[in-house]
Amino acid sequence: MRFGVVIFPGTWSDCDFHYVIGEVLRQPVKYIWHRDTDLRELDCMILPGGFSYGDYLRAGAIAGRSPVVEALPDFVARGGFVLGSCNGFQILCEAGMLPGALLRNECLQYRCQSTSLFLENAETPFTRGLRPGQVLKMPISHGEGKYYADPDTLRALKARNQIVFRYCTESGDVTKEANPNGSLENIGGIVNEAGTVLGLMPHPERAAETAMGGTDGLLLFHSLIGSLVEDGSALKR
Amino acid sequence: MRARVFVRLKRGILDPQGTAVKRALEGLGYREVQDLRVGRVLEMELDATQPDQARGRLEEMCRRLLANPVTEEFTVEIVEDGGRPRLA
Amino acid sequence: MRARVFVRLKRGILDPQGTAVKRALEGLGYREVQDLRVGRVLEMELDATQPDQARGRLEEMCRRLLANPVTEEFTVEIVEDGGRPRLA
Amino acid sequence: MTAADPKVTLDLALAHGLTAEEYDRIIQLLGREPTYTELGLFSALWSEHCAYKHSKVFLRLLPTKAPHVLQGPGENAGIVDLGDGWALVLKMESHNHPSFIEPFQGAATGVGGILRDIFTMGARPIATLDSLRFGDPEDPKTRYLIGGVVSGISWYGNCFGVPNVGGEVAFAPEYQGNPLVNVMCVGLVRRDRIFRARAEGVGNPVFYVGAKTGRDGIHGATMASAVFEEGAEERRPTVQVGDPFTEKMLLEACLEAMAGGAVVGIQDMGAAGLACCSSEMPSRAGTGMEVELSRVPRRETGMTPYEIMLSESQERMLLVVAQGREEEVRTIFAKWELDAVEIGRVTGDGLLRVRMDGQLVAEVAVRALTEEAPVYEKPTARPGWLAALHAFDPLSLPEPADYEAALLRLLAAPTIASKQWVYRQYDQQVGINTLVLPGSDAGVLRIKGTSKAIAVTTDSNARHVFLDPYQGAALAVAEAARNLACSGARPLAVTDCLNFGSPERPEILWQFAEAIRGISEACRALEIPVVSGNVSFYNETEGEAILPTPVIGMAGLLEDAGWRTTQWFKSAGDRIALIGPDAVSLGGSEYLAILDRRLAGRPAPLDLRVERDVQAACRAAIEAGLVSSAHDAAEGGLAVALAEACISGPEAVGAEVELPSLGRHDLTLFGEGPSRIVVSVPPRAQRHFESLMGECQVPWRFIGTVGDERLTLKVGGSVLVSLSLDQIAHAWRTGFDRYVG
Ligand SMILES: Nc1ncnc2c1ncn2[C@@H]1O[C@H](COP(=O)(O)OP(=O)(O)O)[C@@H](O)[C@H]1O
Ligand SMILES: [Mg+2]
Repeated sequence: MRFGVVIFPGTWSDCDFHYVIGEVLRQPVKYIWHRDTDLRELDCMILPGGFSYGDYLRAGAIAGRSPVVEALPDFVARGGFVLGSCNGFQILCEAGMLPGALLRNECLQYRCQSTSLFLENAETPFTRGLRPGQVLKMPISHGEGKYYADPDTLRALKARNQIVFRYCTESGDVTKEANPNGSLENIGGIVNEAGTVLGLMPHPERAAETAMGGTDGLLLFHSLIGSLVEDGSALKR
Repeated sequence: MRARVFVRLKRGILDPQGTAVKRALEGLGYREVQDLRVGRVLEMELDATQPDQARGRLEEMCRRLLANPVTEEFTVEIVEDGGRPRLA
Repeated sequence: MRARVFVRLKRGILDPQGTAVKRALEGLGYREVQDLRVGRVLEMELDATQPDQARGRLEEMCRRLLANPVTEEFTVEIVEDGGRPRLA
Repeated sequence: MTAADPKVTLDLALAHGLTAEEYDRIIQLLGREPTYTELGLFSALWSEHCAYKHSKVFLRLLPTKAPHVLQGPGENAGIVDLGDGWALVLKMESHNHPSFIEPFQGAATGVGGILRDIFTMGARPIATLDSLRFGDPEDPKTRYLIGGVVSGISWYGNCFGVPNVGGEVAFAPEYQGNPLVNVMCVGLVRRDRIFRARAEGVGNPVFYVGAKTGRDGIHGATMASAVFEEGAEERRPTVQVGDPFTEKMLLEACLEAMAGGAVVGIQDMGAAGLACCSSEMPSRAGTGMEVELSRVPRRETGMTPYEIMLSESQERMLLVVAQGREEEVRTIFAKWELDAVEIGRVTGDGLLRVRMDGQLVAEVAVRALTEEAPVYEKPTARPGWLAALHAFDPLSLPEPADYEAALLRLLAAPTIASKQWVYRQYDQQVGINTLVLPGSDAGVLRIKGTSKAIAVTTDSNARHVFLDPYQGAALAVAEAARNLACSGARPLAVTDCLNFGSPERPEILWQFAEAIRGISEACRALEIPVVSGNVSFYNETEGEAILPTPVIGMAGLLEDAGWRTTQWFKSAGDRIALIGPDAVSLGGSEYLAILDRRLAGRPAPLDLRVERDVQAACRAAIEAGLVSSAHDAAEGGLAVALAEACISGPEAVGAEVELPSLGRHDLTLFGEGPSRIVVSVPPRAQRHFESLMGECQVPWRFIGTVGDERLTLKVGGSVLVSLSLDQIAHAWRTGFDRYVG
């Protein structure tokens, strides 16, 4: 599976994703500059964490209007996958590719810590092969990760099973205490209707090696790579 | 021409920052503050001469970039050179 | 009584946020923006009846908490109930 | 000279902080009166900050050489060899005064400055650490300062994308009017890709790159001069505001330009901005430089040559570019949306020549500004106050009635309690190298593509330095090295940040001189070179100096990243051993500070040979795989170290310990002494551990066993402390937050 890791001015998880995909997963991967719009050679686009354009104005706002992001709907329509983590999730929401928005953490402070995630939806290409209700451990690192959507949108998200992760305790209870940023209903990650665009605040690339404290982040990639093979490399371009 | 764009959280969306500021003011003895919300204001100098046209452009900027339609609402004010603001 | 407090960076102080937003607007084709600075606006509902007294209290709040005297300056606007703003 | 410039007089020179003798010397060096711009240059470059005029004679004592040192003091940062083609760049800086004036921006720009010092050497920053000191934690002002400083560090580092992996936060009333904000940074560079701040190659173009110049932080002396009275508002220098986004762009652009080979030399425009770069860079290379200021990108109008030369606007660099490679540099910086403007060139005549619109405004020999800056050897005097402080015997105080209560108070003391409130606001992992996060004795980072890791720490116990600057400073070195040893690392190098009061007071200068002697002695004994550092004098308000605070930043190497060790107990059944001597004291201890609000007595003596052997023994045990945890006993003594080992890890675990009596129980539990490490040894390794300790010839003994839900401390068979893990964890976890939350 061929991955593209997008670099916006101010992105900083680009190298980490590149390393995990290339060195840990041994998959083909290349960097994509934010002005590039030719995504033909790629199967999955990664929008990494960071502070694109300093996150000045709103997190992800300026990057959400960049050429590469404007090329994503086409890419997705042709069968491509998109994974946005942290700033990448903020960008996808800002660009309207995922519903809702990410607001400043309720505690008004930045938070870098380990979190547990309750897997709600095990049917997306990113989570296929996992158990619904499985608890994954991945760290967060953000100041604006409080997910918000209006009641109608939330209802629609639930109806279509678009909520993928909720913050939970280590034992899998979705409680207020387990919510690190005040997210609506503990939401930590969602997908688009087709399930091919995943946005999540946690950092799967920081949970991809035992030395880094865990490998749960790899599960998303394994699932994604697996689903592609299962589907018989079904990317249509 | 000078203009101001106000961007604020929609009513109904919690504003923890506003709450924190209000509480801090209370702590200092300013109990008259009943409700407080924090927003952004962008003050600009525009190269434009037609207020109405400028306003149209500003509203477009807001829709395209300056405000997030999911969470925010905006108002645009034009301050004609040296003049008083005209509310939207 | 409604009031607005504007807090903005003093002139001469670098406003990285304003610079980034201006550049982003340029990128979207809005070249008429000559200068852009980003500030905060605090919109409040006050339990007060005397505009001048309220203004005095607001200015005090600004000096004590709402504005950072080293880097920021402020202006206070009182919007009498339903009325138009009165500039400071 | 431009028309608007004021006339240069002795008074104006004095207002710039120069002395009458220094002003005479300037006239002598120039052979004429300086122009206004030249006066600005001299005042900046001959300032304490740039010229180290009061500290230079003492700093010469520091050991700076070792076979693995690739760059010692004198550049923007020091460099040591890591093997496998990699080198580590390290440096620490203070931003104390700016952080007091504006805590958020002051601390943020402090981070920005130290990052530039690292990447100007060609390295990618891989970690920062922050060493902080504040006044009385009960004071609301302190809370405001901590909040601002921590969020400033958090904002800049997180936005830039560098993990914070350690630091310290301590409190003492002496910092009330003068908090300390010291930030350390380490970076990685290929050994053969190191860049230096040298203007080599006559004819090479000089490029200004990065953010635009404003009137930020221009030498405060400008304000003192009467000439600016009318229009003073506009001319007033403004606080420096950081822009971590631009810094990140600057990093990427600089590294890209360096990788391509177009860059000959590079220096960051930090203190004294362009003035500093345009004289220091040619001075190091024995060349000269000429610059045309009208080409400097500015964000304000009407700036004078004086202002442009002295502006301290952030996120800017000066580059010397290989002739013919100009376009390459422009293209790279344009890609990162940054200015890159040719403003001058390297000359061969040893002069700095500054023009504005073609008109000459300064012409000075670069050496006059740099090498020939004054150096003083001012008088030192042992402070009279020490004798009375040393005469105090802590054992003249009554023993505490309740040892459990005393331990809980210590664990909840803000200097000892968990600093999670601080570091959870910092990104700790970006770069995916962090093997040991903040919360253990040192941060540990892997070096990708090798089996190696580095460990980093900052340490200083200023109370000990105050009571005995020589030994206290040596102790800071010993403690830093011990923290590395506990983490499994061998120390490679020191970067220091020496925070003191006014050197013009003989007592303060004595503290400084003694501290340098202590650092030197300890570094020699432990064989650790000092490769970079920073001196921050004049940390006082209204004649009240801070505690002398020489902060030691240290980096060490683990040949095998698998050796990394954390401070917390892991498994029930492990035996607990104490390596190290019994010499402890309550003099200058945390116990005395918290329970008696007193700073007095004599700290326990430091034996550097024992220290070295204890550290070697700890490392040997770690490398042989014989210990599950290692933690040094510092503030709060053995009782606190044991409690931390129980509760600071991901899962709390109890311990039952029988301590050897050292006299009174408060001394046994809370006495502080150097060279002591608590380790836990799995049963399978016990025999091997015993024989290894024998070979190492260090004092050591088993003192207890890991397990259970309580911490039990016994002395001479009687139980002094028996607390549930919840009790001690609660005290330790909430102790800091209650002042800031
Ligand atoms: N300002 C800070 N920034 C980051 N980490 C910190 C800070 N202060 C303390 N820590 C972390 O908390 C832990 C305990 O600190 P401290 O008690 O000073 O340790 P030690 O005495 O072993 O040096 C260390 O891991 C340290 O890195
Ligand atoms: Mg320690």
